[in-house]
Amino acid sequence: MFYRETGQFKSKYKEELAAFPLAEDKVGIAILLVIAYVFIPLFGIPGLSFEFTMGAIMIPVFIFTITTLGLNILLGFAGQISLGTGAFMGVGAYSCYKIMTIFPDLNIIICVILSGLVTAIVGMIFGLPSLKIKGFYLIVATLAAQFFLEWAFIRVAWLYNYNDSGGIEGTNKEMFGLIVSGPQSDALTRYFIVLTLLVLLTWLASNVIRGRIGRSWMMIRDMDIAAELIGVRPLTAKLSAFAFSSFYIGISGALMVFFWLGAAEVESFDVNHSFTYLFMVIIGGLGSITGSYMGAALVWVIPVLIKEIGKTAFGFDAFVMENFSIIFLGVAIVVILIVEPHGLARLWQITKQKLRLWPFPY
Amino acid sequence: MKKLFIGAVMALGTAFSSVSLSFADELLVPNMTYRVGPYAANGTMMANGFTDYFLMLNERDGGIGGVKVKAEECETGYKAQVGVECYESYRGKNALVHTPNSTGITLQILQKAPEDEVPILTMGYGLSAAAKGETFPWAFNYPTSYWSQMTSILSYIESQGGLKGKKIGFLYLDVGYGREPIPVLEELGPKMGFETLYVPVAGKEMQNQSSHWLTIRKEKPDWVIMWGWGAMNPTAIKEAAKTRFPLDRFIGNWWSGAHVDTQALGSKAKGYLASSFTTTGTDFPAIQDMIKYVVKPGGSKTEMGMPGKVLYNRGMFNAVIIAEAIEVAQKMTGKKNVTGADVRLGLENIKLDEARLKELGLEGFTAPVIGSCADHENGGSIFVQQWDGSDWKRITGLIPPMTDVVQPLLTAAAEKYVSDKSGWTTQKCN
Amino acid sequence: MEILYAILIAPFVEMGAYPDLFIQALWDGFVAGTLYGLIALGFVLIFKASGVFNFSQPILVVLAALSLVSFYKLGIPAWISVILVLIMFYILAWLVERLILRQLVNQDGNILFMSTIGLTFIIIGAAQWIFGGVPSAMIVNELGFPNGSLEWPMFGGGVYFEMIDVSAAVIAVIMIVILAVFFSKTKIGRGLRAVADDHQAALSVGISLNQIWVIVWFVAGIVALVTGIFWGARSDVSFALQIIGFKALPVLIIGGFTSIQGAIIGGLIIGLGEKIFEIYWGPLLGSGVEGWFAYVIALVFLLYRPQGLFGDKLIERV
Amino acid sequence: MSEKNSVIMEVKNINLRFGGVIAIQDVSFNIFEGEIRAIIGPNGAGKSSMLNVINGFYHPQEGEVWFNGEKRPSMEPYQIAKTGIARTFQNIALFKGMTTIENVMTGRQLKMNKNFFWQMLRYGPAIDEEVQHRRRCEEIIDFLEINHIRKTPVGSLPYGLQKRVELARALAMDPKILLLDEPMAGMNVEEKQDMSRFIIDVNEEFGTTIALIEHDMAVVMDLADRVVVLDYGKLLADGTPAEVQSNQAVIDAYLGVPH
Repeated sequence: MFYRETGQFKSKYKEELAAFPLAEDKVGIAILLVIAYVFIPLFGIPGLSFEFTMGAIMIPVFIFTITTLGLNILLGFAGQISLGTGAFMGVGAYSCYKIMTIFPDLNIIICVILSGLVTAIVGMIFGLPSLKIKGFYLIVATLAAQFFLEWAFIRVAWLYNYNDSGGIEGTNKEMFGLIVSGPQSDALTRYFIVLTLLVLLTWLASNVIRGRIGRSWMMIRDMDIAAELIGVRPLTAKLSAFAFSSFYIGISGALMVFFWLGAAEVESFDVNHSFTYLFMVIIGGLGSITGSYMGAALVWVIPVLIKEIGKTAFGFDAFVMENFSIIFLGVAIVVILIVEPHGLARLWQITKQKLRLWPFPY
Repeated sequence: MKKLFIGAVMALGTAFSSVSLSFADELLVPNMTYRVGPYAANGTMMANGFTDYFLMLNERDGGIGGVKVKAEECETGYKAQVGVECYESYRGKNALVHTPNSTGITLQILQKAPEDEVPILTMGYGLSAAAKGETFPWAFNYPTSYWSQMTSILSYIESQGGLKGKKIGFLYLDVGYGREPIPVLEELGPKMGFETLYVPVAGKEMQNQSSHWLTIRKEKPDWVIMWGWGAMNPTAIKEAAKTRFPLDRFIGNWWSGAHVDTQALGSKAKGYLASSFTTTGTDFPAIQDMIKYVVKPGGSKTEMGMPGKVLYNRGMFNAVIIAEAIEVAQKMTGKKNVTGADVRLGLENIKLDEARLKELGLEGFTAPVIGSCADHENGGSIFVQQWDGSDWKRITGLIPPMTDVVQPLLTAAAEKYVSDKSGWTTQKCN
Repeated sequence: MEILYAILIAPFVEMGAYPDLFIQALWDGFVAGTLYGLIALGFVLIFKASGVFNFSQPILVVLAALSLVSFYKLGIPAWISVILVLIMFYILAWLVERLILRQLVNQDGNILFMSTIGLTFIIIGAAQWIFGGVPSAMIVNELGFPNGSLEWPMFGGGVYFEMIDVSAAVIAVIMIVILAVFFSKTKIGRGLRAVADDHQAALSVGISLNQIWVIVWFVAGIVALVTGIFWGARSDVSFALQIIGFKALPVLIIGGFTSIQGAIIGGLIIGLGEKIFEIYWGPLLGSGVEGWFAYVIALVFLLYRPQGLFGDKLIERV
Repeated sequence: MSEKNSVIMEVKNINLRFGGVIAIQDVSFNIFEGEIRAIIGPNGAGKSSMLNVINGFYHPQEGEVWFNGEKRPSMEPYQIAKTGIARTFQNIALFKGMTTIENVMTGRQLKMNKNFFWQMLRYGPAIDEEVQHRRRCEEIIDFLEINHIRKTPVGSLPYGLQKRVELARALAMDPKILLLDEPMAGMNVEEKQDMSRFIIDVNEEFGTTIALIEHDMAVVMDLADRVVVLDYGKLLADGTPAEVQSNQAVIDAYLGVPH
């Protein structure tokens, strides 16, 4: 009743090509932005402490949404499976650290973006095998990237400036007289920065996937031979997907260390994290931007809440809750794949379709 | 539909509000444990000893200074990132002191401690340089640091036929923890005239060490020192036996010499050495009390055989230091409900001397721990224990660290650590 | 120049100088390779018969070893424990087929693959919950495997053969022979092979697709149990074993996803290659190269033989 | 359908083998500009392989392909697509995850070139380009009467419509030669009539040269200007439908092959 296309005619193709052709969608996005920019900073999430909301929920969810967007570009839009996401986040984090120590006065946001570019290049290099191999073989190739990079993060001491600890850590960084990163930075400041980057990156991603380049990825994904015969150059299409995806993943890695954790060592980038990000994409929905948000939020928040509620409200052991949340993730994956392989995003779409008809089912 | 939605929101709201319920009159001591993951065997024992001690205090004495202690576990799986999440989840909850139980986690939260004003006690792990109290007001290394320990171990080897001209193999878990003592080896190698063979074991290869031991066989070191943890330890001992490396020339650090590492191997591990700073066995009144008040009645996850085991006792000792610091803090401030900042003072003024240890029911359990503002390490002595095929037996007296070697290294490392950190909080001690 | 010497000559000089060590390295590589091959075999069985890339095979190894030891600890005799584990795996195979595979029939291979990652998590969580995280020793003696080791003195040193490793190699060979015979000579085996190519053909042999899935998962479970016993004997039985399972992936690349012999030969190539490389060349790179070297071998293979040593060649058509 | 005798494409002495199997043996023929050329033959005669050679998916061991009066060097398929060869597939090869309009837009890929930067902003040249090509695609969609399914994911369309979307996608490439691999396979009579009508319309209105493979002889005889007959990879006959129909070799080859 309230959500429908009828009556909203487009007189120009340009209007139809806009990000949100439906007025209701525009309103919805505006409301979400207001919530994110105004309500959460002002009121937090009811019932949760502000520090917890920021540090354990909002900031990591936003960062992982960027990761998920990146992986979704590769897996959901270009159809190339990667289990190297964790390590590529590491590339972002370590290169950001190196850039920060080599140019201490450089603005940290620029550092983050540069580290995304470095990751894009590394991603392209490790994407090269995809030209020759596909499917399960590519999984193994990306695992090779994962394990090689993990090794490099340990063995190449230059990457962590020969620290005794072998890890990287952020220091206080200022921007416009405000400490934006490092131990003394305010959670709210970091929240706004991460949120703004997320909004920006979402907008860019949605632009690219609706245009020529995004279509070439989807062509490769849906039927690579036909794509090639129509004129898509596999080299360009696959490598640009690897690069663009790695750009996002690299940025999220840098953000994770310098706007959330504060420090990291190699295990923050290990293969288990790669699985977690894969889960975010699958549960959220392959090839869906909305899904990336849903997947990251769900996969991150549910275990945190399971642990927190289990501990404080029911007095369960941390041990039991940990195992319970591992099982929950596994079950969630299997159930989603069975019920709707396109994830929560498709379920949401179906709900929207129904909303168009609501309250009259015909 | 709408009703359902409102219902759901309300249910969630109730759940949330229960999360944030805070309890008055309680001393919150979080403990980052790992009962899952590849290091679970060790983590479980540590966690049990730690938790049981506080449960015992609650049962026997009604807590500390009349306030019950809430020793709350946060499961990390020995993952640094999860550890940070645990840390974040305690913000604003008036946690008194953090126990990361992992060097990796310590390194990541070290910078945050001054901002949150909650001290970190890394008992026998963590960043060695944290021993410098002036540079690291919020971090404590009691009773001694990795670097001190390494010098003690080298002293022991020196006493067993000398180091000059020898080749020392250093087999270590390739994470922050395992790499910690490398600077000491690099410093002392030329000075004492030994050569070091570094054999890193990646976390993934922990249970697949045959090539590491072939390398050791190829290079023929006279001694092998191990900085191992979790499943790495038993695998290493087994491989050592397999390659016919003499086990009485194979010495683990204090995290590589526990019952869980050797028990399954039994007589195969006979002769293997390890350092320690806590005594095994249950012949201490404090441990007897824990068995009586907590373990026997089934008040915790501890099984009857666990108390007295190396890591159980060590986990308990970690709790003893914290309990003592809280008590000191209560006395110094006159408050019952102390804060993290108070406990930091308590830690600096801790005085676990022979007399106090006896009072606590731990006579002869360990070397005394005397805190101070400048020295957050205490430079404690260790002893060496040996596996006799069925139990760990202490075979040496206390071996002090080479303070003259370690102190300058610590100072330099502390300076290096803060050199690139603007706005780092330090303190002046007099 | 020095670097070239260190890469090209020094390692071989060392091999010649200490031949006992070299032979020991070969033997260790051989045993490790056999076990990698066994894990890969579990993958191959399931892939061959159902086209599912079963990511949960490594955790099945852990589950098999853990439950065997746990049954024994409950006071059940060793061999009865083995039978109980087998029964448990049959039930598990049936559940997997009922609750997961049957629901996903006709889905894309990637989706089935991801569902097995989900299964992996379910098993990890459940097994940790039930068995706890404490590693235990494998009940080698109780199962009647020989103890101790053989010593073969030579060149002033010696080569040591652990009896349990010898048993592992022997059992692995027996398993491969049995499986090869099973696939080529028995009705069920032929049905299994047929089902990969053509579901109708499998039906004509008189077995339903669902039964076949249960059977291969069960057989893969048996392979997992054997792997678990021997790898558990080499180190301890704990969740860290799962990580070793990842080594099976490069083995698959080399041997091909569908070949039983390929799994074993690929395993040996990886096992021998990584041990020799780690011992003689690893120190040049700061050691610890074992973790990724297997993948490098695999990638080199991919560039020259994308279908593996024994895999079926693919002709693309439109 | 008048005779236009300028040769646009010629294949000379093509030999194609897969391992030991011979797929095409010494086949030569040409295609005139603006004609409808049919390739027929029994199953396994090498028809689809021939199309694959023409658009560069298979590289023949011997033989030459001449296009626009020039000998074509060895090229990758995407480069050949650029020279103006489009095709449809025997087993529909649409992009299943995309809608009809998106599928048709993929045909315009080659003609779009605005760089990553503009694509990211989706502003200025990038959006202008998008609008301009979108317009052309909408025209083709109108032309093929698939307006009603513009926004439907193609995976859920019935078979006949999918074939039509595939034709639309090929047309969107504005090809010089359109290769159709069994455009009417599996259709009922009515759908076949529709498709025939579209093929003729395309040929007449856009002047597109068409080479098609078809099994239904009646359709071929109606549509084609000239016919090539292949059998076991060899050229059996080449000529107008009438010539081919009366060729004894062709009659023999088809005898006993029921349709």
